Amino acid sequence: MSEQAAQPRFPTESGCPDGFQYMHPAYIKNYGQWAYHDRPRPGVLHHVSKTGDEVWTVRVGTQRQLGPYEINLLCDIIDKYADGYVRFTIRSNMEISVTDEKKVAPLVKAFEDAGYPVGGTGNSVTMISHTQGWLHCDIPGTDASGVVKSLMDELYDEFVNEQMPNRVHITTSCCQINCGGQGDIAINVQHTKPPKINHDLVANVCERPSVVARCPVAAIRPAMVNGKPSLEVDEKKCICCGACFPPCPPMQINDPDHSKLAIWVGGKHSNARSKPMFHKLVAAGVPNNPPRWPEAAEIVKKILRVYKEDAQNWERVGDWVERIGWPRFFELTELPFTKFHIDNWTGARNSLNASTHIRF
Amino acid sequence: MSEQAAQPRFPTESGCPDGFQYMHPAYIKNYGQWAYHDRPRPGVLHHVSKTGDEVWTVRVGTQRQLGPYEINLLCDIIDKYADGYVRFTIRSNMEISVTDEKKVAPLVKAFEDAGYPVGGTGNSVTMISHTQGWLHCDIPGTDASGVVKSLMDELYDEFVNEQMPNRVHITTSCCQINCGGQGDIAINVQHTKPPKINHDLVANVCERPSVVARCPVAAIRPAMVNGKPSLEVDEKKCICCGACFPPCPPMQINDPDHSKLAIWVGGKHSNARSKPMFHKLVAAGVPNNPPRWPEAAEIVKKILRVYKEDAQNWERVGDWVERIGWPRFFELTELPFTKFHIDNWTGARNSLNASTHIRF
Amino acid sequence: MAQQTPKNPEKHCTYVPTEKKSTKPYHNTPMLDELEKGPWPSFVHGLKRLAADNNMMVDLMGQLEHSYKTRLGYWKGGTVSVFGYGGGIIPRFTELMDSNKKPIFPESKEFHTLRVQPPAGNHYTTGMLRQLSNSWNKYGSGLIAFHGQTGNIMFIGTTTEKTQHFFDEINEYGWDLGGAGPCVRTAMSCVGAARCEQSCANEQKIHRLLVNNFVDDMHRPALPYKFKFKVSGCPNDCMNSIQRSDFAVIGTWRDDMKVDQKEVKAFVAKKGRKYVVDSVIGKCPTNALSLNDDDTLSVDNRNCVRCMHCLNVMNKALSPGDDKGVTILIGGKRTLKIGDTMGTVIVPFMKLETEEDYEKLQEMAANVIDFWAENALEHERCGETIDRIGLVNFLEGIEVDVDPNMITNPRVSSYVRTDTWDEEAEKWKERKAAG
Amino acid sequence: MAQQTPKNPEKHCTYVPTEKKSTKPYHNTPMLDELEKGPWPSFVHGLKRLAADNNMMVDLMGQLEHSYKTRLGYWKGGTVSVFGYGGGIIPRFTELMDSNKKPIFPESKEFHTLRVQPPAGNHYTTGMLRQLSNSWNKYGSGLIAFHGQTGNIMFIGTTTEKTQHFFDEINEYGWDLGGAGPCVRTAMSCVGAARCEQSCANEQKIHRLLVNNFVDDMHRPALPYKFKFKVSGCPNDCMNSIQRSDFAVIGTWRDDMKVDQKEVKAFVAKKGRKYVVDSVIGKCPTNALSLNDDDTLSVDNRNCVRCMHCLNVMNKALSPGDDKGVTILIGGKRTLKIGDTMGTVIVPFMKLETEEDYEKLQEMAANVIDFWAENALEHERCGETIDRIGLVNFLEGIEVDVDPNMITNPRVSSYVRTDTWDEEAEKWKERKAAG
Ligand code: SRM
Ligand code: SRM
Ligand code: SRM
Ligand code: SRM
Ligand code: SF4
Ligand code: SF4
Ligand code: SF4
Ligand code: SF4
Ligand code: SF4
Ligand code: SF4
Ligand code: SF4
Ligand code: SF4
Repeated sequence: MSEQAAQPRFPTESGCPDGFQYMHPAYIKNYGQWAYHDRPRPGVLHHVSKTGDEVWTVRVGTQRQLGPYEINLLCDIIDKYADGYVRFTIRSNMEISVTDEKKVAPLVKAFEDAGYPVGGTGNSVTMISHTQGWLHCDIPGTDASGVVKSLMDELYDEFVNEQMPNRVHITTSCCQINCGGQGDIAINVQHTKPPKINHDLVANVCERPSVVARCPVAAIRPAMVNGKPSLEVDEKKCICCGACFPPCPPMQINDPDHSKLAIWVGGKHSNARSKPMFHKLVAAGVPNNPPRWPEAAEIVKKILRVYKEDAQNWERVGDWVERIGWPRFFELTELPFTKFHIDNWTGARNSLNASTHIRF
Repeated sequence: MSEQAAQPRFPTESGCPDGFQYMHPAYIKNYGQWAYHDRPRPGVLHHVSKTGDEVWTVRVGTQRQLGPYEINLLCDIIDKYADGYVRFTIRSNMEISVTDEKKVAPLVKAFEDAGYPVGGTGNSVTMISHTQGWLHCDIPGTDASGVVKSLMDELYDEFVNEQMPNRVHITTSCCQINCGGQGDIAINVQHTKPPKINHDLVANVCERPSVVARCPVAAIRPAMVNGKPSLEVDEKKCICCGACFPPCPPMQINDPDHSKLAIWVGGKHSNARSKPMFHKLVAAGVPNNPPRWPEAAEIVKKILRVYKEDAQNWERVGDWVERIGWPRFFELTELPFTKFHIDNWTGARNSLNASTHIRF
Repeated sequence: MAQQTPKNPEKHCTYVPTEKKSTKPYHNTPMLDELEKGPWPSFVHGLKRLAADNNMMVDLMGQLEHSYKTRLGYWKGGTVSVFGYGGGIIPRFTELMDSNKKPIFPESKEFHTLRVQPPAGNHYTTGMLRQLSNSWNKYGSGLIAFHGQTGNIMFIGTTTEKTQHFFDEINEYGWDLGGAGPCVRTAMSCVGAARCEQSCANEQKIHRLLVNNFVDDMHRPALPYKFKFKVSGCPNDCMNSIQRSDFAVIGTWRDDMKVDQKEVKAFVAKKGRKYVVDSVIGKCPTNALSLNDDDTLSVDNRNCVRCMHCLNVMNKALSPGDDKGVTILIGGKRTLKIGDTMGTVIVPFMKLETEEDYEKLQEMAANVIDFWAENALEHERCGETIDRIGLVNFLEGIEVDVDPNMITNPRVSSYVRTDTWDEEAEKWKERKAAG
Repeated sequence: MAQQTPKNPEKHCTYVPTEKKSTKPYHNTPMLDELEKGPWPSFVHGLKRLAADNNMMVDLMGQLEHSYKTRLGYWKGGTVSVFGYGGGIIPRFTELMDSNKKPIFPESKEFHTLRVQPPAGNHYTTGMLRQLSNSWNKYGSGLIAFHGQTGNIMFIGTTTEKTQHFFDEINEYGWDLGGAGPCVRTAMSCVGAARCEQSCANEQKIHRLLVNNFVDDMHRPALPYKFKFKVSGCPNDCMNSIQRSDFAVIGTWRDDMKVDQKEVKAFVAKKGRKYVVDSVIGKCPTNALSLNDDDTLSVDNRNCVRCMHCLNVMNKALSPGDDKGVTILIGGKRTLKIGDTMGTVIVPFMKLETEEDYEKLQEMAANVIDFWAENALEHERCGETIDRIGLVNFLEGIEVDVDPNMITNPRVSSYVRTDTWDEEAEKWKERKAAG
């Protein structure tokens, strides 16, 4: 044994596994044959194939981080009420397909009885895409799972119903690097103070030139601090992005009080109607307030309320704001407009109003 | 006398004269009272006031540079057939107003008999806005009056008729600085070789630091050339804009062969429909070919032909291309698309297609 | 196409006198002669008429022909001004010298241009045109450009000495020089209220108020660089002010546009519903229009961005509202150094009714010029300054509050320092509360 | 709102066993306990179930609660890998030490994550899910994330030693590590052809072809920085590929869309003309749609930009055409250093039918990675390289011809050197001639 163990095993570089091994037979049979779909109820998709085959897919919200208990709990349900096949969406929702319509209602009920919400389809607020946070990341300014859990509790009804003008994709990120990406609404960390440098450690821990190179505004200079080679930050230049922290942990960017949350609106990836758009800053200085981040939740809910009331069918949040104009957005949401909303990064000139197009 | 002459006279700093002194009485009476207008024929505007007053305005094309002969010739006509009042438009057209409709036809005829075209209104190709060129400027790569005259000869019919989808505003400029400004179609100089420096003169003629500061790509360095303080240009960096030439004439940018013309399309100042737009490069390397610049004229006419055929009512050239897409523009005009069309200046990222929006 | 032979050649733009007053023989101008052909009035006929009159223009044509042949220009600048002023003249000296450094075209070796400010709106009586022309005949080449692209009357071609005499003469009867060099430049305003139903402003008053408030800054160039005002009575912006001026004043209105439903119906009846839908409704940038089944028009004024299109097309039926004012955009210019810039909305709406209102406008202009003059680099236009220091710093410099109408969208970049978010948010709330 | 009490508490996401297998006493976690409330399934119940099972998770909860209290994270990185590989693991070591530098939460002082590639499309059998879960129970914390934002299955929390054992076990039954560090990363593809009528591509094949061609570049990080592939079957881009991948492959079609007029009429009948006009016709970005009086639909396919909107809304009536293929965009990424970038169209349309077609795709990917690897600065994403050297130089580097579909508009800046215009124009003409 120990001998064997001593023998290192060479990996089989099999790469990305073939999905067909685990795919629902109806998917395989109708691969590339699908004709259309509809949604008999929130959380259920009904796809019809050119072959005449049909599948009903139940979408179930999860907490993304699963342990053996819930994996078995969910698999038991899938084995008992469905066909033993499941896929995950990009938003950590499970999708369980059945070929027999009669199976849908019991399946839905089984999940709901086990406390798992069925929804997230169509014009609902689907599961928030989240990141690692304090649970695992080495640079987080806040948590991820906790923020998502708090928000999804607040948005539960919007997940299990389809009452929004169009689908709403919310993202969160636990640092400014933003692994969560762009979203209709994005809640991201926004630092407000330059890094506090632990000069004793820099020399040993950091490759100084590459840290210097990492700064988007060239605010970092190599320097000798009390005899040791270290780094110093021009605090006038520094925009507190935290980019120097991952390559150099002694550049402490995180601060319990000064690492705030910012809320961004109107990110869009799809090419539907408008081209893809980046999200835009609407609120910053939001307290990073565990365990439930109520201030952030309030703003998100306010924005969703206004969007729900004012947007037209099929307008994503970004489409809607483009139509009514940003001044109206701030008016309706009663969010303050500040100098921080005016972009000053490369190409910012394109974001200035160079016309008399004004809504009065 | 001579004594007096010796006495310098102090200027009266009267500034911009009061227009009301020279204004047509009907303009004064109805100032701010106008209700609407129409165009009984190309080159004639008919404005109606809330007071019930009406004026007919005849728009006449001129060569902009006028001498006593034509000033008197035109004034005689205006005195005889109109009311003795005239104004000039921003495009060097004359506008002569009368309050009696019966006067319009004779007035028009008088101008036409004297060889002055009546037109330039509404959806016509109006007078090209031109600049100084070889006649007077100190930095021109080509002439202005000659280019305009040649083009207007070609576009004469489009001036005296209203057959375009919307008004067409053409501009020309005799160097890359482009005093003519943006246009639906703009014909500008585009240099293709870095300046040849006359090192003997630099020291005496040029304030070297301000020349260095003028270069948009920081390609100019102070240098000693055969013992004299001069300037040198990094020809890899230089984009041949000619900006260093006005402050430092020894930096000869103009070249009979390498100073070419470029044609730009889709500039728009008005806020009608779309916001104001800059014009975009469509053709370069066009020979600077006096006295009639036929190659440039060909391209301009081709673009106008396609615009006339393909655009919808009220679409300016820029609006039209935005609707059909640039790939289609190059297809229809058969102008070559090259790497030079891809912008690489600050903010150019915004001009890249970051979507799957493609017309096949 | 060729110009048909005129009925009355003596009274025709192609006329060139056979009689020659000028003493110097004509130069051969084969290339320029080509430009006598064609239907458009030819500047060459004009030049020839002047050459028949004076030697300066004989030689000018010689140099111009030479430029056509060699495809090069031969003028250089210099310094010429009238007594008491530092600018307003564009001096030109010939560079074409023979082997012994003597001008090849001596009669036009000096060929300066005076930039003279026209009346706001470019209005003239024939009498005044003749008078100006006569003065220029006395002291200059006789050639006048109506007008330069910045709006000046350009009196093209005279000597240093005669420059002063000409200025003295026309200054006596009410004309003043415009700008050249790093100074406030001659302004432009559209015909506007004088003859345009779209006008939402008193262009005459705004134009003269702004520019005549800075005569000193115009006549004695001492600014970082040129500064241009342009005034358009409505968003059609016939003066190209957003892209071609540092300080653009554009008329607009705040209340609902006026709709004469009777005229709407008449228009629909005349043009047909399809035309109205395709050319009006469908071309509104914000879909703020809809054509009702009874051929009347509904306007969503809340989403109308005052683009003017529908008012342009349905000119008789639609008009601007009553609550008129202006939008001010700052920083437009051409390419140099950083690439073209357009003006940015700095004042979304300013009422211009009372004298106090107009004073506010004057103050705004003065603040902008002062801040820019103090903070700009040499040869830096206002738009370049804004681009370099950022709009926010510029606004703080001229003491204007931020407003969402200044931008098309809020920042997409997270690279910003928001330490003082709460204070800034407070300011906004206070302003809202104040209303 | 509160979670209603479950009928069967033993089979409910809120269940926490009373029986405790783990030997170490629980830490107080008042803040985390707050997150047990509310209707959404709580990760805290999950953590507590695991804490009941093993000591590592007892201490993990201790450290996490401490983070909640102090609002700071306490993990640092390091280097851990499995034999033969250089990446795929995110090592974590606790930073919380007591006065004598001993870990305050020793049981979870090592808490590494393995990134394991899921099958394309994230398809599983319950059997396989249970098997993976069992393996992880043996060697790790038991906690698995389905899935990370780049698409990996993340097996969260184990020690350096057990990392190898776990990998060996799952690698035996067909699972391999994904990417971490400067390497080709795990790819993502949408459900697509497997269950979506909009799919214009074989996402399964494209996904695996691309990423499995670079296993070496994935497992032995040696690139300037991360490189991500994402595959979406249509322009709805359910994989966010344009903004979140360096190399986005998106299905589209070249011929006319398919219109089932019978279904169009049915849709109009069901929804009403007004809905169709407002929600479909009026929302087409290029006005390429019109609803005929007989309730059929006309499509101007020449101006349709394949945005998908009308196909999304009138799902049963409208479908993509037959001449399917993909558009490739390169250079999307998040904010670091130059601000967010989106991918740029590099290949407007690529047919993917024959094996040769797929090889071309592979070559394209290889060329891009080679050129980027050779020319990028350290820690520079492909999009940053393009931004730094300019699109044109990038295209020349990967030997792709310029195409007007790569831009939204030609240059507005005159700052360009066009010496070789004629040659470049020739190239275009030749390509056009060649067709
Ligand atoms: C399952 C999933 C793909 C996957 O393999 O994981 C998926 C599946 C479908 N998407 Fe998606 N989308 C999925 C993530 C996305 C994303 C990415 C994301 O969520 O982060 C986007 C881009 C979001 C953005 O633009 O920011 C996305 C943009 C769309 C759109 C375009 C919506 C729009 O109008 O902009 C459609 C079209 C539509 O809504 O009919 C669409 C449509 C669909 C359809 C209806 C396609 C079809 O006919 O089957 C699928 C059912 C969705 C539903 O909820 O009704 N899907 N879809 C993803 C489910 C995520 C979830 O659990 O909520
Ligand atoms: C785990 C994950 C978040 C999650 O919980 O889902 C994640 C976690 C980290 N990301 Fe990320 N990123 C994750 C998806 C993303 C995405 C989304 C995507 O891939 O679609 C992005 C945006 C897209 C992109 O690639 O730009 C993303 C953009 C970043 C960046 C910024 C890159 C940039 O060029 O701007 C960094 C910083 C860096 O790479 O230096 C980063 C760095 C990190 C690091 C390695 C932090 C660090 O530098 O030490 C995080 C490790 C956390 C941990 O302890 O596990 N992560 N990261 C995601 C990867 C899981 C997986 O493999 O499936
Ligand atoms: C006389 C003049 C103003 C002046 O004081 O000099 C003027 C006068 C009028 N303009 Fe203008 N525009 C004049 C230069 C301009 C310019 C500037 C230029 O030509 O360089 C523009 C901006 C051009 C651009 O966008 O690049 C301009 C953009 C417009 C527009 C917007 C057109 C559009 O759809 O984009 C209108 C509206 C319209 O066409 O009904 C307009 C409309 C008008 C109207 C109809 C206003 C009115 O109701 O009286 C005037 C009669 C014009 C006609 O030809 O029918 N005028 N107009 C200028 C005549 C120039 C000429 O001789 O041709
Ligand atoms: C005369 C005129 C062209 C014409 O024939 O109409 C003209 C002629 C010259 N312009 Fe201009 N510009 C003229 C209107 C413009 C305009 C149009 C406008 O004002 O609306 C522009 C674009 C708008 C703007 O201001 O940017 C313009 C942008 C320039 C520039 C580029 C400025 C920039 O920041 O990019 C220069 C170069 C400079 O100033 O250094 C320039 C420089 C010049 C100089 C002084 C060349 C030089 O630097 O030595 C030219 C003198 C020619 C001469 O011998 O008379 N001229 N110039 C126009 C002034 C006549 C007048 O006063 O009415
Ligand atoms: S967003 Fe930041 S903190 Fe959160 S996982 Fe990504 S890198 Fe870590
Ligand atoms: S926080 Fe960002 S801006 Fe500040 S020094 Fe670090 S990298 Fe530079
Ligand atoms: S465009 Fe250039 S050459 Fe022509 S007048 Fe203006 S500055 Fe002189
Ligand atoms: S031509 Fe332009 S780019 Fe070249 S040196 Fe002169 S100013 Fe610089
Ligand atoms: S800018 Fe407006 S007001 Fe002035 S002339 Fe043009 S249309 Fe009339
Ligand atoms: S003015 Fe322009 S924006 Fe306003 S309604 Fe008319 S077309 Fe629409
Ligand atoms: S990207 Fe297109 S093909 Fe893929 S799942 Fe989404 S809608 Fe279907
Ligand atoms: S797919 Fe998009 S662009 Fe094409 S017709 Fe439909 S809505 Fe219009």
